[in-house]
Amino acid sequence: AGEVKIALIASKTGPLEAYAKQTIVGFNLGLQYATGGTMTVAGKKLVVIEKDDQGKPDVGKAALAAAYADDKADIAVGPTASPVGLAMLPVAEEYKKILLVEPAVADSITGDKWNKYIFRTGRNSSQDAAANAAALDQPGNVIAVLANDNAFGRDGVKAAKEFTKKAKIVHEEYLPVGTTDFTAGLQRIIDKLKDQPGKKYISVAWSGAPTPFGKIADLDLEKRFGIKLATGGNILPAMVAYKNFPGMEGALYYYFGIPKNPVNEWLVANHYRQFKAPPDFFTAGGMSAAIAVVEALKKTAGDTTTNKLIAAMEGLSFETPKGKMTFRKEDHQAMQDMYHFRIKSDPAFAWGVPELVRVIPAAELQIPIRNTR
Amino acid sequence: MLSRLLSHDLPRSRLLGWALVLIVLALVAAPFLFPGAKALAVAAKTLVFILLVASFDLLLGYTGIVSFAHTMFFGIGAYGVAVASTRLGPGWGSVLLGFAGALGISLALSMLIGLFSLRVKAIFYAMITLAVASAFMTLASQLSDITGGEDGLTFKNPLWISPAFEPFENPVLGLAVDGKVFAYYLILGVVALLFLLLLRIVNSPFGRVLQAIRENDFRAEAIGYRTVVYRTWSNVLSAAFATAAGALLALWLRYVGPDTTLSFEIMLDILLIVVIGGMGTMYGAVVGSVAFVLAQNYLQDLLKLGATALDGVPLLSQIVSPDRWLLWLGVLFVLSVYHFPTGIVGRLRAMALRLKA
Amino acid sequence: MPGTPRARLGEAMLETQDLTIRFGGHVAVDHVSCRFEPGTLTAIVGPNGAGKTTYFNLISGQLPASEGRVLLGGEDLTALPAPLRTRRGLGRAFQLTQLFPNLSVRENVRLAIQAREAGRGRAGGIGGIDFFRVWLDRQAWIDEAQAILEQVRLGDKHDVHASALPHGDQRKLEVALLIALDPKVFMFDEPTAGMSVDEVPVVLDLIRSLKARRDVTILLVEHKMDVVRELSDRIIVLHNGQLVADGEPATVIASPVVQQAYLGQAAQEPEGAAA
Amino acid sequence: MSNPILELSGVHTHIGAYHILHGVDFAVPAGEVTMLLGRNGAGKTTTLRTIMGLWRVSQGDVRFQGRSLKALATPEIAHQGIAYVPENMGIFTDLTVKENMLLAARSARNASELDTQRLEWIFGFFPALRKFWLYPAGKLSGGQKQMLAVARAICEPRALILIDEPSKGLAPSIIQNLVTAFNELKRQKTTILLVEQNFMMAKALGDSVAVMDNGRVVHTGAMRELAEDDMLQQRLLGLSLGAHQ
Amino acid sequence: MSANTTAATSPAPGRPKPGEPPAGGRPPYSAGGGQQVPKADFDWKPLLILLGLIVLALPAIGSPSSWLTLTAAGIAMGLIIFVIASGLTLVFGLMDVLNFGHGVFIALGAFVATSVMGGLSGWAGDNGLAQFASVFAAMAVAMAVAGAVGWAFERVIVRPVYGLHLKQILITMGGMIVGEEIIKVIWGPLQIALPLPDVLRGAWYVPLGNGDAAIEKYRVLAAVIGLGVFAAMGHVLARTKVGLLIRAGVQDREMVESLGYRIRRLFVGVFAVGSGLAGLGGVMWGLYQQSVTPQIGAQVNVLIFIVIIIGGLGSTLGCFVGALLVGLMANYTGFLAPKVALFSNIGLMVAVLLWRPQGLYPVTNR
Ligand SMILES: Nc1ncnc2c1ncn2[C@@H]1O[C@H](COP(=O)(O)OP(=O)(O)OP(=O)(O)O)[C@@H](O)[C@H]1O
Ligand SMILES: Nc1ncnc2c1ncn2[C@@H]1O[C@H](COP(=O)(O)OP(=O)(O)OP(=O)(O)O)[C@@H](O)[C@H]1O
Ligand SMILES: [Mg+2]
Ligand SMILES: [Mg+2]
Repeated sequence: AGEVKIALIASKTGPLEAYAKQTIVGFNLGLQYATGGTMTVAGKKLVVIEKDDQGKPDVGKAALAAAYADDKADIAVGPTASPVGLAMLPVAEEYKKILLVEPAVADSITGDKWNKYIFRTGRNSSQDAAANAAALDQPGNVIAVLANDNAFGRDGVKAAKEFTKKAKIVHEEYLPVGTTDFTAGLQRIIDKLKDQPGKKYISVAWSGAPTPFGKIADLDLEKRFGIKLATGGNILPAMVAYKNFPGMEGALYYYFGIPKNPVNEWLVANHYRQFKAPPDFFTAGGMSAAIAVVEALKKTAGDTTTNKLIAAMEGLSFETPKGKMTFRKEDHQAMQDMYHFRIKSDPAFAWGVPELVRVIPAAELQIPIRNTR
Repeated sequence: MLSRLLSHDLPRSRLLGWALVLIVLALVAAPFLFPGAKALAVAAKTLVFILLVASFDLLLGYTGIVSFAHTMFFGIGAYGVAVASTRLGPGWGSVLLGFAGALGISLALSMLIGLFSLRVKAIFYAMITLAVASAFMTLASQLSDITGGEDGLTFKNPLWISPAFEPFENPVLGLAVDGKVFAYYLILGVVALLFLLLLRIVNSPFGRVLQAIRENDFRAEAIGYRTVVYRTWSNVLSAAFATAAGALLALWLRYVGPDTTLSFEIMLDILLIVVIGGMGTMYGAVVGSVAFVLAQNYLQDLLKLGATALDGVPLLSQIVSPDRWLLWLGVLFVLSVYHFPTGIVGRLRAMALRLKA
Repeated sequence: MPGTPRARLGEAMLETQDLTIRFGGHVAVDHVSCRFEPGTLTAIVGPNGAGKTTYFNLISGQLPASEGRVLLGGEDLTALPAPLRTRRGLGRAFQLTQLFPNLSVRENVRLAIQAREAGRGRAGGIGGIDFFRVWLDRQAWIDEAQAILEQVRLGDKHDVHASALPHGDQRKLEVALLIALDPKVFMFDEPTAGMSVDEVPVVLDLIRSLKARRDVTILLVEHKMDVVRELSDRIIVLHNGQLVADGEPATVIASPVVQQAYLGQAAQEPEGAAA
Repeated sequence: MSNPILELSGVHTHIGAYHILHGVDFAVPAGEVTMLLGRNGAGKTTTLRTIMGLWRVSQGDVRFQGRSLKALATPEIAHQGIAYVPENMGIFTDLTVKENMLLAARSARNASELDTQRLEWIFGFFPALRKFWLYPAGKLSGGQKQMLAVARAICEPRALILIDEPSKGLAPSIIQNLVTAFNELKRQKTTILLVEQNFMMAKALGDSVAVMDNGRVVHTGAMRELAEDDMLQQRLLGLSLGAHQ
Repeated sequence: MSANTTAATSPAPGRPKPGEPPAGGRPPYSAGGGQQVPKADFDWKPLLILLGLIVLALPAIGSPSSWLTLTAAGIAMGLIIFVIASGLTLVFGLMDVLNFGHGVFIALGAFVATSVMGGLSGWAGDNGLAQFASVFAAMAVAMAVAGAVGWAFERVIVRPVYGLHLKQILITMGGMIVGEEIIKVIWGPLQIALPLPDVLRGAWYVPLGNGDAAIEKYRVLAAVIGLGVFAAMGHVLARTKVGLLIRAGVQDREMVESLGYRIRRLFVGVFAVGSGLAGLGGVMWGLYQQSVTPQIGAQVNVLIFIVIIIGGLGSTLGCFVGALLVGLMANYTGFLAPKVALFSNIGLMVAVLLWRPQGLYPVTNR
């Protein structure tokens, strides 16, 4: 008997509040699903301690330490933002407890900053980039990438270049986060792309508001120069802008209508019932993390000793709303499917609806292992 | 003796005196009195803020210069230690070298800003520093090879202030003493020393001239003080102390990032603490930092209690939700500016005067 | 005049050469050349807006001259900023009171003393900037400040904030700051304006005692002709920024330009009216 | 004293915690010049400010043309037809001389509606104002500012003008003009309450006088009476003025 | 009088003519008294610099069509920035209040617009005119709401701190935090889309050189509104007494009241207008980005502060020129050297302040 304490740390306040809310909802739904509503594993009660990192690395760090030391959490899950995640990594090592990262995406979390207590259910930047590259990687395609001018953007482009084998990337445009006027950047891209032969794409890997999509739509690039837009998925409110780009292609992590499996069906049904809205990007992530935790505990029969848990989790496969995920032994990154989509404008939805073109199976996305053990 | 130590700048209010004694005792005994990672973190943050705010008060309260670039120097100090520790590996050498480098940069930069822009009108100076600080933040995230960009830098401390250092087999006075406790006391010592030094500076002939400049810079010039020189000195000194505070914060967190040291939010916190505590009194920095850091860290917990009590009440429960803690911090913010026009210290001193009369 | 036997006195000799300032098209001080001898009190009179205050501002460095030079004891001060001119010995009391409002009356004076001592290299620290001593330890300065306050009869108000003083007392404190600076050249700009009749003599006595020292140069702007007549050794008249008359008080006052432009044609001698 | 336009009866004023006026009583007869004299700190300025509603009456009453001003806000008091020249002149330094005058002329909506006749009349006394008409008022000399302050109060006809030490910093010839101006105003049936340190001017202008000390009125009477009585001057003002100025 | 008398400017109607004998019949006491010192000429230099920047950009960019695209975009962006900053300049220039909470009114305006346009989208349907009307309705409602909230803001938050810059900064910042949180309570913390109605989508294409320049429709509308706001503010401030009164009231409130004006009412009115302008700016900014987050206020804060510093803190014309400079500079440098674009605002500010330490059009005495 006894309890298993799980600390769930997210940016409940601050600019990422919306994301954090989804993670938390997803995580709680996930626990319910995985325990069949009992909230117990191997006779142990699961207790979730929610903590707010306010989107600040120092706060997150202190919160994690407090979770391990003061609240005696056995496992911690979170956080929302990559900088916070990176700051947290050494704390897990210090307290010799597991930190399951979800949904912070930075590659280095499971890369050079990794330590053996770190697992991640969320996809990393490379997976995103690789999937997007896979969606566009056809012979004859000419691509200009538009990305944030920061580590996130540059890493993503680097990964995209690695995974682009057949298409040609002719231009990289980096714009600062918080750019409000995309005219100049787009003008540079247009000048580069317009006289190229072949199918022309602007591949956008952009995080943060404002986004360049409205501007791209207003410029009629497709009609004028035959330039198409490609980008990854996002949360639903952000995909409203996609409505202007019927036919746009890209790859995404999760959209509630795409994966066909019982877990997702359960999630969509329950989420609708509770919130009168479909689950979103980070809801699925939160649920996956919860399922991973429960599966690991099942495997150790409720034993929360860190080394046992690590042993149990390495190589662990578990069913999530987006199908089977597997923690890769080497860097503890969950390998997972991604989805190549095409946007359809459907008046029934406020956002552009991504329709599945093909599942990009986890096996296809051979992300290099970047950590050193 | 005590009076000399405090440069004859006594609290001048019995209540304030007791509050200060209490705060000092609590901070000295914090690791033993309030066990737990969070409590210690709060205490350490309070200490760093005391130094940071006191250094800012030298500028704002004593010299009357409104600057929004103070976090810049705070950040430089923190990054100095962090960059050196990541590049050269952990160790005292790196820490000292990093701090020395940061100090150099801070001094040069503050001198430059001072000489360039202290000639403009006060409001312009404030606005310019606002823009400079935001540009510096952009720069820090752009130079990601050195600074780690938005992700920041995580690094290791010299051995005996790193958490892995556990010199005693058994708990001392019920506390498992590790490197973090040593780090805490290191910070406490340095902050105490530098605070007394600041107190000395504001009570020196130099410090009195700063006040004169604050009151009427035109007149100060006319009796023979070169205000640009004094203001620049004030700028440089306060930058130096802020750099030290930054270095201490870095040592405590073993992490730096733009949000932790450079953000405008921290600048606002500093401003608010100065005003709540009482401008132009070093003790205001102490009282204000304690009040503010406590509120910042425990308000959310407090609201949790309120929210459970009000669970179910439609709009109200939304408003007292712990996720809306910023709302309440904002309200406190406004109310304290309202109700403590001269700060807590000013209030207490006025009360003491009235009692005497 | 360096090198003359009257070195100490010569040091206090103030001279302006072609001093001029223009504000846009308006010439407020127009090529004023004048010498002021130590031990004398020169009154500067002229209509409102004649440029008297501006002339002071040019001498003490509050405004930069468009043309011309300011010399003190033969040294050219034109390029120096105001604080350095003050350190060289040009002291100034303002027409519109300039005090440190939220500091105590005594602290106001003490700061002037500190400035003076720093200027003479006697304040310690780096170039007069002293971070490490506690100011309260400088008891001599505090005592001196108190003594000066007694002179202007503000001794019992030493603790009050300057801003809480009534207008007349503020004017006296303004004068006290100048006394504390102990400059070679004293410049008073309407020191008695707005002071009630019973307070005026206090300030006038002070100026008289300065004059009696014989080693300082005193410049006085004043509209009260009885005061001017009584105190001054010499009067210069500014009009539209130009120096239009210079000489013995009696002669200058009697000159038509003063009678017409300054006192007004219809002006009768005030005493005449009172008698 | 047939017809007082302004009456103060037992006025007490507090500034913060300080009790400044301790029951001020006097009346200002219509169409005359009343002098308010007293040493520094006697409470003259405070009295004027209390009439204007800038300090609140804490006890007693102020009546203007029979109406109590006690409950009125400053703008309303001004609308009763009272103009005020404060001790510190109250010049709007950011604005030009013209704009200062325009604000004082409540009925003029813009510069073209200013009363040219009256302006010329004012320029006659204060020629500097014409010269610096488009100059920022903050850059005027001390005396010029004082002229502007007075000019603002007389740029439109008002029933009562409260003036606080207008002569300070003015050259003798301008003081002469000021006296003439006030005399002309008096002829136009404007009542004037004048605080003044310049006894010469007080004598030349005043019809009646009230002397204050320590927040009270200690003497009222005709100006001529005071001007001729050295002993009384000595007692009330601390100095015999006739001999001095 | 010496020979250097200055020529009087031609007298404006109603102004007494120099040299005319005074009506009172008294001779002027000084011969020079009749000569007026002329008013300073209008300062064209900042406008010339603006023009120079536009002209110089052409050879630097090379392609005329790109140049026109960027210039048009830059001008429109500048004018949008002008609208969002204009309320701040107004409030600072007239009332000397540094409103760090200005951003919250911008966010408020944008959120109100999402509700209004969301509500009207069914009604407007495909009808272009109706869509147009819905945009204007959103602007009107946003202005009204922001203005009303501004009214309350002035009463509760700003009134006690007139004249105290530091406290203004703090208290308005506090107000901003509270406002942002309340927005989150009402509209939720999520980003909300604010799509442009179809009529305003897309661009016009102007063939030029070897390409065609794209001029977005929405930006044209925004530019027109920006110019309208500028003209209206210029008119009210220059031609009516309101501007004078408030400037005077900031300096010496007691004196303005003594002259018989109810200054408090005016103050709160100006603040409400300033907030209303921020609300309008918020709608325009939101439509420009096509999405709004509760943080947009905080995000634009530094930008608008830079603009008003460049302009000269409180000068409407300065704010206008400053906003245009910022908009154009951002577009030109973004095209020519994107790295530099990051620092273009601050670079511009430093350059301007080195040239004119008080900004392009200094407001006297500040
Ligand atoms: N704001 C204030 N706070 C406190 N005391 C004040 C204030 N204003 C004036 N007093 C006090 O009130 C008393 C009367 O001042 P008031 O200014 O009315 O005198 P006055 O007769 O006009 O003197 P003066 O001739 O110097 O102008 C003085 O003792 C003064 O110190
Ligand atoms: N900073 C300035 N900018 C523009 N004009 C100025 C400035 N300072 C003074 N003036 C002008 O210069 C002239 C001389 O002013 P100044 O103050 O020297 O006169 P003053 O002789 O002291 O007169 P008063 O007796 O009235 O004090 C005035 O016309 C004034 O308007
Ligand atoms: Mg003068
Ligand atoms: Mg008075």
